[in-house]
Amino acid sequence: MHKKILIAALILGMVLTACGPAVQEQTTQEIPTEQPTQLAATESTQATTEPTQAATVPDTIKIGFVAPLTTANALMGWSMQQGAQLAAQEINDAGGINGVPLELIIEDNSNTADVAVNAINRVLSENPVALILGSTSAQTLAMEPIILENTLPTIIMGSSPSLTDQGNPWVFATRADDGFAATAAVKFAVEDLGAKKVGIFHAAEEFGTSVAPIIISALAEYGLEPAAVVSAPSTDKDYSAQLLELQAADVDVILVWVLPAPGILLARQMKQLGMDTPVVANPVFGLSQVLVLMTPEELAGIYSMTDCVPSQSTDEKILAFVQAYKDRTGTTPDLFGALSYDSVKLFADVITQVGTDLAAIQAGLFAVTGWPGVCHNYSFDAKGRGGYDISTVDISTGTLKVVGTVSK
Amino acid sequence: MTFILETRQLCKQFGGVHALRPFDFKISPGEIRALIGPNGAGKTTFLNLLSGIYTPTDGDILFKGQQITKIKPHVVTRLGVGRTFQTVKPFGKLSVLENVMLGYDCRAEKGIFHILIKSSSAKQEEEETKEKARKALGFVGMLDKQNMIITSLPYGQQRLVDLARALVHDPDLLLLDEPAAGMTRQEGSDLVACIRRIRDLGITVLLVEHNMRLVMDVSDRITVLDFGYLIAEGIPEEIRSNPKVIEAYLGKKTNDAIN
Amino acid sequence: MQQLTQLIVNGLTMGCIYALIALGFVLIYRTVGVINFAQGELVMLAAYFGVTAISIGLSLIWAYVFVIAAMAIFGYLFQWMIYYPLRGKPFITIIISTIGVSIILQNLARIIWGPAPLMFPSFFSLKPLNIGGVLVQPQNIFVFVVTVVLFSLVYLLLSKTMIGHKMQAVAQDPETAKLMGIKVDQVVAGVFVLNSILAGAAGLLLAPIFLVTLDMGSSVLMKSFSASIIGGFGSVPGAIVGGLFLGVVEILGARYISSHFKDGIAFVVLLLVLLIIPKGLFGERVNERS
Amino acid sequence: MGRYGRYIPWIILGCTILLFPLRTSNYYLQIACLAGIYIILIIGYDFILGWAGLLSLSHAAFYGIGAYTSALLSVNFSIPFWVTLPAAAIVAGLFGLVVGFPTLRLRGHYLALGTLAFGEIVVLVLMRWRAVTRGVDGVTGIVPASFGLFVFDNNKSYYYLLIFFILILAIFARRIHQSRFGRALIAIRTAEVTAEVSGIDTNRIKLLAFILSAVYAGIAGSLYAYLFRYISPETFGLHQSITILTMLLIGGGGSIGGSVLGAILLSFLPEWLRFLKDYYLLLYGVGIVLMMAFMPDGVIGLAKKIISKIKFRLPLRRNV
Repeated sequence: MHKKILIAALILGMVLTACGPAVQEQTTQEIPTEQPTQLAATESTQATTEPTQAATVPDTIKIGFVAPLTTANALMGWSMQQGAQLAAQEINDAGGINGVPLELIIEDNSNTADVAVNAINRVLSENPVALILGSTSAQTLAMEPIILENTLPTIIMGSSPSLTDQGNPWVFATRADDGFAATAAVKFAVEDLGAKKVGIFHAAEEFGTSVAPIIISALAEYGLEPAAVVSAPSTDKDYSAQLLELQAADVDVILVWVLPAPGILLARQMKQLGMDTPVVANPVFGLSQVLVLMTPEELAGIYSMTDCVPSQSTDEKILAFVQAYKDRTGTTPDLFGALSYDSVKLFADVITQVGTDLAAIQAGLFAVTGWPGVCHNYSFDAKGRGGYDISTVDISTGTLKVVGTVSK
Repeated sequence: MTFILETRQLCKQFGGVHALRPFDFKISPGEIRALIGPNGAGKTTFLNLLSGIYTPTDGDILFKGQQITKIKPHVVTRLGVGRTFQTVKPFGKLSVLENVMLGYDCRAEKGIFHILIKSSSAKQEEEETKEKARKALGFVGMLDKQNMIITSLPYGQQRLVDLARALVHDPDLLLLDEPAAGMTRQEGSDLVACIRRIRDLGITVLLVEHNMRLVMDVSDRITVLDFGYLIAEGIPEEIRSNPKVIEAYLGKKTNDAIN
Repeated sequence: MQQLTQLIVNGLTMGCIYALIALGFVLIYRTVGVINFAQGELVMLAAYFGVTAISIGLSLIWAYVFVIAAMAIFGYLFQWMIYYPLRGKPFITIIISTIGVSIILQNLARIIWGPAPLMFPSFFSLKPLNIGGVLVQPQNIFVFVVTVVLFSLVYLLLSKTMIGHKMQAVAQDPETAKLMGIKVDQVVAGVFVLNSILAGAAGLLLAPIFLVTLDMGSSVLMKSFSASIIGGFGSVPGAIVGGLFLGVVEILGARYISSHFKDGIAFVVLLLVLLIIPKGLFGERVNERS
Repeated sequence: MGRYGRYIPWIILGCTILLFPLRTSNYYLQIACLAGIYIILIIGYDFILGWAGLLSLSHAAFYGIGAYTSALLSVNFSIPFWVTLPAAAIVAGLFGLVVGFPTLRLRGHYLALGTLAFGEIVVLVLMRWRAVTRGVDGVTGIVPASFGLFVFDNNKSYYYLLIFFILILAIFARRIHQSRFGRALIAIRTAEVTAEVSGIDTNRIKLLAFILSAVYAGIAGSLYAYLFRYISPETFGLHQSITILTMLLIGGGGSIGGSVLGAILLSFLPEWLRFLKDYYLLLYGVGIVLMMAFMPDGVIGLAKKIISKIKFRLPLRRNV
């Protein structure tokens, strides 16, 4: 028996020593870049008001990027990665940030909270000065304590209100929260489409479920109650039970909060069941990968609430971005590509002005007013939310036609 | 209570197959009884019914005057029935001693919390179990092998360990399913001595066996089954000369000849 | 009433899909006593093969042929590289290996074809047929017909042909089968190829309905498991009955109880069946091997 | 080797483990902490899989039940760590009893799928029963574990806390393995009928193994909740049960050493592979397949084989 344990001990020792060199590698790599950040960290705790440039100029300025690059939300993560890399490339082509090249530290979160925490720690071991998260709310919430502990200015692309309600001053969101989007959707449904009996169809996962009560309270503002609320897990493929329930409730508009593939199937199955009720959805139908898969019949009567439609812009700068993104990826940029692009550019701008001090970057972000990005004009409120524009797009023609915009 | 074990109209069917026809069986305390019969006669079925592995289709089993007809095997064991198997399945990961200790574990009372905190009473109990197991191993003459891994022993010795396991919890009735199978001649005659010593401890023995020399040698009485029917019962001399028995064996041309 | 009929029709379609996926691992289970956790990924892989076939310019018919051929080869490779080295090992070791394969295939597909959903055409138009007020997709009828045909063929193969008897023998006891002169390895390889082809058929049939996505197989895998257990594990008729039963129960439950618990319905039914009639509706049980 | 020679590897190992946090980054420390939690989970799972030989796929559900018990008690009622931890163990154990009692009648694949169904139902309840579990949003604001005045609010201190729990639970597990319960479990796995006829109440022992594994999972869940201080239902789904199963099989079932190695190896492996970027999960899958092909008895099994090959005397004797 003792031998057995001895063997186990030896192997354990081997395993631990196997990670030993990796650790060493880590520390030797860290040494040159460690000093400035540590300096910055101590300064930030003292809450210095005057931003000081770090004593030594680092080789690169590192921005962490954690997104679901594999598993269920890989499509979203892919767009985000493309947008961020495009921005970084443009910045470096133009000579970097004050002459220092920008480096993105990209890690996958496998769409689970445990891996997300590993990913952020992995990123942190490279000493980044800022972080961009393209994760779902559950993963972001799991990472928030670490962000707070490391006082790392972080831009998230999540729209769940809980993300910015944690009282974490280091988290900035580039999108309006779901409350804002839901209110805009309800407003459009009731005021423009004349809805009287509203049905709600949401994804059974966190992002859909948390929106349902917000929509219901927004409806209450108009003295309405939802005629039916149904949900479906994103792994589900057949929605006829839900749709027939909505049909039985005789709804005149359906508010939809789902992921891309379910969105397409939903639109298709509605038509297959002979339902032509108008749909007002979350940004899902603003994604180019979704539109190309839908037939004209399926597109009819569908509206999507989206943060921005870069391809429909008349602004030259935005069109240039659309072109560059197309050249890079072969697809039109969607909301997530644009937000991610903006996040990198925004960090770069702020760092150019205030340097790499973490507290200074935080202050810099709070000071941003009307910063023009390709998706929004950003100004962050006390909670760290920015980018309060929501456009309603009509996709009936297969392109995104903006039919209304709500701003704050 | 004149009989330690009694069955009344005990029968077992598998689907439509009668493995055991209604069977009345009685065995007195202190007896060594052999149950013989050609392959498929229903002997092992009968043992399985007695030890609770099978539930009878009909009939009763009384052990020391108590109904044990639909009782689970481990309860039957605890009531005082020991059992060995035709093919030994030793617990390969365990040592010889532990294999035997297992048979006495049903007598242990200290629960899991005692074990977690290694209480002195739990330790004492474990010691007692070990002592019992060593005694049983000594009884079958295997004490010197106690720390071996059981699968490293020859087959005959594994059977002896199995016997010790069946004996360790002090049963009143011991069921032996072909105890001599796979044993050498020497081991077989040792076994006969061993079975007699078991009886001398006051344990009733019921054995199913193909080795006729051993059966004739050791048993007080013999019961013969064929196709689920009882065909004869009596002392070895009677059975040896019973024409029905001879026919059952020789007529079937089985390998087991009566000598 | 009309809605009820509509629900049942749609439930039956989903049921066919559960049954189709269940059929493959019922076969594998019968022959080698292992649950194949990569079954969903086989279905997905077939659909992506189909997309590739269309994109290189094959017509739909030839795309079908291409996919079935590719899946047959893949099934053989799967058996040769994954199952064969592990044969005779405890079933749980092989299960872990199939889990590994499912991770590999998921990520391989993501790297090759990207994370975006893709389209695979159908022989039929998307226009539903109106049959007495109930709307039915031509593709769904096609799925139903093919499912019934495949089930009948597999049933006949298993129960009426020599190959089927050999498979039965291998399933019951591979050692004895070997002694009887059956080339066990060949039979096993054949079963894997057949399984792979069935998964391929499922993938081709589902792709036009479900879109081609990375999770198209795995997302219904657990339901298919449940379906096969409900029907009676290891039984071919059980798989289709279990699948159809589950499809209908699930859709009715989602409609008349609550859609918020739709995913749980399958598992509640599964637990109830296991606890009340553990042998399933078609109590044909293959001996457990461990 | 001298009289104390055999302790040398132990001392080296102990020092490595104890000094590990001082030499490493927070990144590795976090993985080590998570690996520690997996060690507890897998030692517990080993009771049911490695020892009793039963394939259960609901282990993640008990893990989740433990995590939620602790988290909700902490957040709703401000109950301290040293109360919520045993509470988690007890609640998970009770669920183990309630689930194990009916499902353990099932065998083989049937048991696997029955427990799988239970696990999926638990996750669904965690997601949908908003009023109690806070639904899909998860539970935030779990206060750090503390003992007396000492607060375990960073990975370094938590690492040592975990080592403490791992040691205690591993010792408990070892005592059970070497007791009559361990014997009974081995007996049930090798020959159930013989075990029964030897007087072992197999149903009771199996249930006990199931409850024990649930209790270990409950404790692991509680420790998880205090490590992350945020929990959400998705963590406790089927994929987690499968991860646990894989870890045990890769490490090698039936031994504490195997549990420990499996947990550590599979916690670190995907992270080590991160440098492969897009390909890392692909390679992880390949790794699992290869490990199963070349060491079907797990790392422990392979190690034994190698050692016996180089003419080391295999332990033919088992010290009782």
